[in-house]
Amino acid sequence: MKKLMNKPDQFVTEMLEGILAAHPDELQSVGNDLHCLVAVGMDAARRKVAIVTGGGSGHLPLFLGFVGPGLLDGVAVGNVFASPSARQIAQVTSAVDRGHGVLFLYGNYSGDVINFGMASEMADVSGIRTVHVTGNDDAASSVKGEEDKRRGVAGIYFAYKAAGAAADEGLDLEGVARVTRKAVDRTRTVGVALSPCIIPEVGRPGFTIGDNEMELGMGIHGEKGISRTALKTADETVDAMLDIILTDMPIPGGSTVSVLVNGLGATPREELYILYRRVHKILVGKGITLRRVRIGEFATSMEMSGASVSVILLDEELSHYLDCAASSPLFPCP
Amino acid sequence: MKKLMNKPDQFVTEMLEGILAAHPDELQSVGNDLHCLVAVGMDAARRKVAIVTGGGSGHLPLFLGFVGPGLLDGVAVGNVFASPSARQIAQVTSAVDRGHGVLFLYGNYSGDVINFGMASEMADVSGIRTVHVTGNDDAASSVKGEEDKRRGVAGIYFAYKAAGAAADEGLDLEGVARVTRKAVDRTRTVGVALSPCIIPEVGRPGFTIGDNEMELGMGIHGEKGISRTALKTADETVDAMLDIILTDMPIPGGSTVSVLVNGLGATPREELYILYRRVHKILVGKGITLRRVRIGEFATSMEMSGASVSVILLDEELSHYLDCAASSPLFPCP
Amino acid sequence: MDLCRNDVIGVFDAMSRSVTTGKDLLTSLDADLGDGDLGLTMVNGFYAICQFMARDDAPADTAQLLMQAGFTMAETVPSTMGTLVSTGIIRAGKAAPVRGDIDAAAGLEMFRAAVEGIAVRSKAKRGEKTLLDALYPALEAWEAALSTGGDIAACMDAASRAADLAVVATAGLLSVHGKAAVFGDQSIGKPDPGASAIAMIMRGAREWFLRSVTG
Amino acid sequence: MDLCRNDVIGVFDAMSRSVTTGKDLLTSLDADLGDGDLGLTMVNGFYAICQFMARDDAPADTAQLLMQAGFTMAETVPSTMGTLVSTGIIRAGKAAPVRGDIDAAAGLEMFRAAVEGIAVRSKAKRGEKTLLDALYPALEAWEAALSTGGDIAACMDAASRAADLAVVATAGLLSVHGKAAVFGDQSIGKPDPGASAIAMIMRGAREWFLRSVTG
Ligand SMILES: Nc1ncnc2c1ncn2[C@@H]1O[C@H](COP(=O)(O)OP(=O)(O)O)[C@@H](O)[C@H]1O
Ligand SMILES: Nc1ncnc2c1ncn2[C@@H]1O[C@H](COP(=O)(O)OP(=O)(O)O)[C@@H](O)[C@H]1O
Ligand SMILES: [Mg+2]
Ligand SMILES: [Mg+2]
Ligand SMILES: [Mg+2]
Ligand SMILES: [Mg+2]
Repeated sequence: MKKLMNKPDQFVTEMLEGILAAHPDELQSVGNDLHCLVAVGMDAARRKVAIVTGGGSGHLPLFLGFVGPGLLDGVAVGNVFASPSARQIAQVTSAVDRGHGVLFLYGNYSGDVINFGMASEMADVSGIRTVHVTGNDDAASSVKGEEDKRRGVAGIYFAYKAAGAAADEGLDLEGVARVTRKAVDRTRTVGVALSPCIIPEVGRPGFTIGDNEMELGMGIHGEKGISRTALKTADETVDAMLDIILTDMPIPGGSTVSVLVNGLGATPREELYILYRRVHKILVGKGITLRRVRIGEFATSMEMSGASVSVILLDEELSHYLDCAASSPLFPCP
Repeated sequence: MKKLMNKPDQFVTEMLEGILAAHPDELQSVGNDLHCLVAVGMDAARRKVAIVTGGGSGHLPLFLGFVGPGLLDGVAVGNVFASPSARQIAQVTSAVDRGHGVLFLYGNYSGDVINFGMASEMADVSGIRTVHVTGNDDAASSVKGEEDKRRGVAGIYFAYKAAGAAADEGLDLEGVARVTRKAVDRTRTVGVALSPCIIPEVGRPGFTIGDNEMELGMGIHGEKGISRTALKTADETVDAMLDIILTDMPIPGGSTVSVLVNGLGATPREELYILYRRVHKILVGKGITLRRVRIGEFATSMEMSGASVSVILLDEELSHYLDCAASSPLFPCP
Repeated sequence: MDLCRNDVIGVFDAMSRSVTTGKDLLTSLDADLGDGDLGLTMVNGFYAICQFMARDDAPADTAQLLMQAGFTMAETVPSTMGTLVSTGIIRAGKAAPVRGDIDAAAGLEMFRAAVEGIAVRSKAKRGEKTLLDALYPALEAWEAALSTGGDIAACMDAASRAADLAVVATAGLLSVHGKAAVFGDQSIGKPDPGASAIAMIMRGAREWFLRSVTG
Repeated sequence: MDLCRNDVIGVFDAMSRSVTTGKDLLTSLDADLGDGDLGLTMVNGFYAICQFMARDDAPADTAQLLMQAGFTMAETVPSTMGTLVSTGIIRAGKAAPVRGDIDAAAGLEMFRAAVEGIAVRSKAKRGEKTLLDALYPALEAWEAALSTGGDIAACMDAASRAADLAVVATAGLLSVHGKAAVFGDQSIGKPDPGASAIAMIMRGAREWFLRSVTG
């Protein structure tokens, strides 16, 4: 877990400088604060709800990689695994508001919830209406019935996509929030971690895990999962993940879903496809149709090794929004 | 370096099964051989040179991720770090040939060179004309004047892009080969490795590297580099890489280049941007213009940690071809 | 005694010293039930406030001084506790008397505004093992001390002692919010880090009064 | 003696046994100057050939038998040496006499075709520390033995001994091709793994002749 970096306390600043240098046509900072990023070329006259996200660093392409055409309008970037400040969120909010309200869409972590809450009040003072939707897809992070306590992980991707498309099509703030909430409500994720990662300023792993162990249900900051077991095969791992997902959100045969197999950082793409192979076999075996499958790194934990599987149960409306075009420099075209 | 897999000897087969299950609208196998993949929906009547690549597994999205619209037509996939067979290459070649000849574009490794050579002879027998272009961008792998001995690494991306676009625009085999060779000749890459990777069937690291060491110029299979040193800062690392690149291929001020900062697998995107920050600063400082910057995982070594920097010196023709649209399911849209 | 603007600065200096002394304890409490950053965020947050208050151009008005201090802390340490404590400070500033010094009654209004602001912001309720489980008992103790004629120093003394006792009681509670929630039953037996931080902050304030009244 | 189809199968069985015995040596030579897969690829390649040749439906014609055996090996072990050795076998098959057994002269034509095919395919030249540095001396020894009236067993004996000597000489050469090239000067002093494999293969053939002639 060696890092290619300069000073640990400059990790986020230099990363943001690199991002702005690399993608000046797509992303820009506002208010002289590198942590406050918005899409380039906003048409302020357009009748469109704006969408703002935010969260800690260390999860690229999350969160800032979801700002772009067909997606979100702005992002407030925190330090590694730490919330951005309410002021930063409010600043991004002011920069992207077109007068039709702003959707706050972020992961369900208390630091973020509280800072977005405070930012809402600040926005209120400036006359900007905000509505909150929080991603809470991690089915392993709290029991059924306590969904509001669950963490948001890779599955927020589907909510971003649906929200961005709904806003693009001109839905009003309530409409965009409704679609986004539906996407969140119909998404479940379970992750598995095989090795820890190191916060640059801390310098040592956040947890330890034996050479032949894995943790099922672990969060993307190394939060405690459901069980620590001997390293399973890829197929057994998927079976355990899907078991949790499908128990929590039963999916009847004949349904259509989209699936995201997400790498946490060090796990190679080859292995994600080996995992997907099993996901496909099991879901198809249940008479479920898969579409718009996504495999790659969408929400990482720096150099952590492991993966997550997210499933969203689609209806026609969500299928439509997921299909809409979107782009981001953090998802480079070949 | 734990792996999410089932049986090690099924690693590549199961990966390919996963890929075909995930992307049935984009990739299909030919001749009942999962290792022989071609793009779906070929228009056999179209007047277009076909392009075939191939190489060992373990480098996703390389090689098969470059088959798609605006890119290549087919790929022969070998086992981990091993060439595909001549028969497999020939089979892909027969499947994609439209009667206007086939460009063989692959990395300069003796196993691949020899198998593509043998495949050419087989194609010849079937009346298919082939021309070879090999990627040899790794500036650290042989001294100047012996460019033909250099390894092909991440920079082959630029050649793929140029070749695919030139073929798409209807150039004939010689024309496509000329453009592709130009892209190859104007590309240089230097990589740095911080930790090894494990071939699934071998089960232990291919080399060792101390906790506080890095190797400059190491190849994507762990081939010996130029020097093993104490772990440098990101800035020092980039300085050493660019020094090799710019000594080998001087780039006058006023030139335009495209840059690819490529992650080898475990190195997080955050660090790639910290590297890019320095690349940008140095090149801009020399009066060089950067465009179409690409940052992400393009050519990996499974879970190896490290990165490479590739620079291509553009002219108008190459700029044009690099800008053409292309897509691949291994580069998912958000 | 009532508090003037400069006394408020003195109180914050004392709070800052208190969390600096207790940094390792907060860190280890949060490492047990969360991510271990609480010592750092409290120290850095109060340090930023003190730096801000010491500036020549810091507002002359106590209400403004407190509000801007709160925003400074929020900007510096946007963690859960950083933001909640900042929220409390901002609310206290908003509730500060327009003119004149802060007496025990004004202090109660400010403290109540702070606690209510934190409750609204956090959406947590009493008994859910959060900083509120130190804040509510302290607020009630202040109110009781005031009703029996205590001055602001006496109110603070009562509030701080109540907070200390309350922290011990949080050990019996189940964490349902924040990073501690995943520990479920395993959280029982351990005091809440956020409540502990509140007690530590109030102890700093109490010590300032002790020094100022006696010294 | 001349070689009929079934003798050819016997020779390949003997070659297969030889590389199986020498597997670890090839692996370690290639680990030193390459990626360490040579033992495995040679063993697997010759095993696949023997399996193929033993099939009931294997071609009755020696030329076809060899060509298809070569393709089988190429398919099984598409590494540098796997493909080059296969190329040699395919070329030898193409050059095999249309009718009748293989005598020393026909063997020379086949061997020459094999070596030339490998040279063309690999684009390497003599002296560049590759399998060619074992093959050329062996070919010349065969030619010399033939010109002094040796039969195919004698030619094979001479060729194999020449290959053995040549391997030792490759230690003095500088690697310029394949994975060994990066070692530059450091490659000097170590024998070439590919040349060693060739000598081992030929030793297997030579031993078959020894057994068949004496036994
Ligand atoms: N949703 C919440 N509402 C109220 N208090 C909370 C909440 N979540 C956490 N807390 C309090 O915050 C404390 C942890 O603070 P802190 O270390 O700043 O959290 P984090 O590091 O997760 O941002 C807890 O001990 C608890 O008192
Ligand atoms: N370009 C080349 N031309 C001729 N022979 C070569 C070439 N490259 C490698 N060799 C031979 O191949 C041997 C290594 O074979 P092998 O282990 O199969 O290579 P790889 O594992 O790189 O595919 C070397 O010892 C050398 O004799
Ligand atoms: Mg990775
Ligand atoms: Mg904490
Ligand atoms: Mg924290
Ligand atoms: Mg080898």
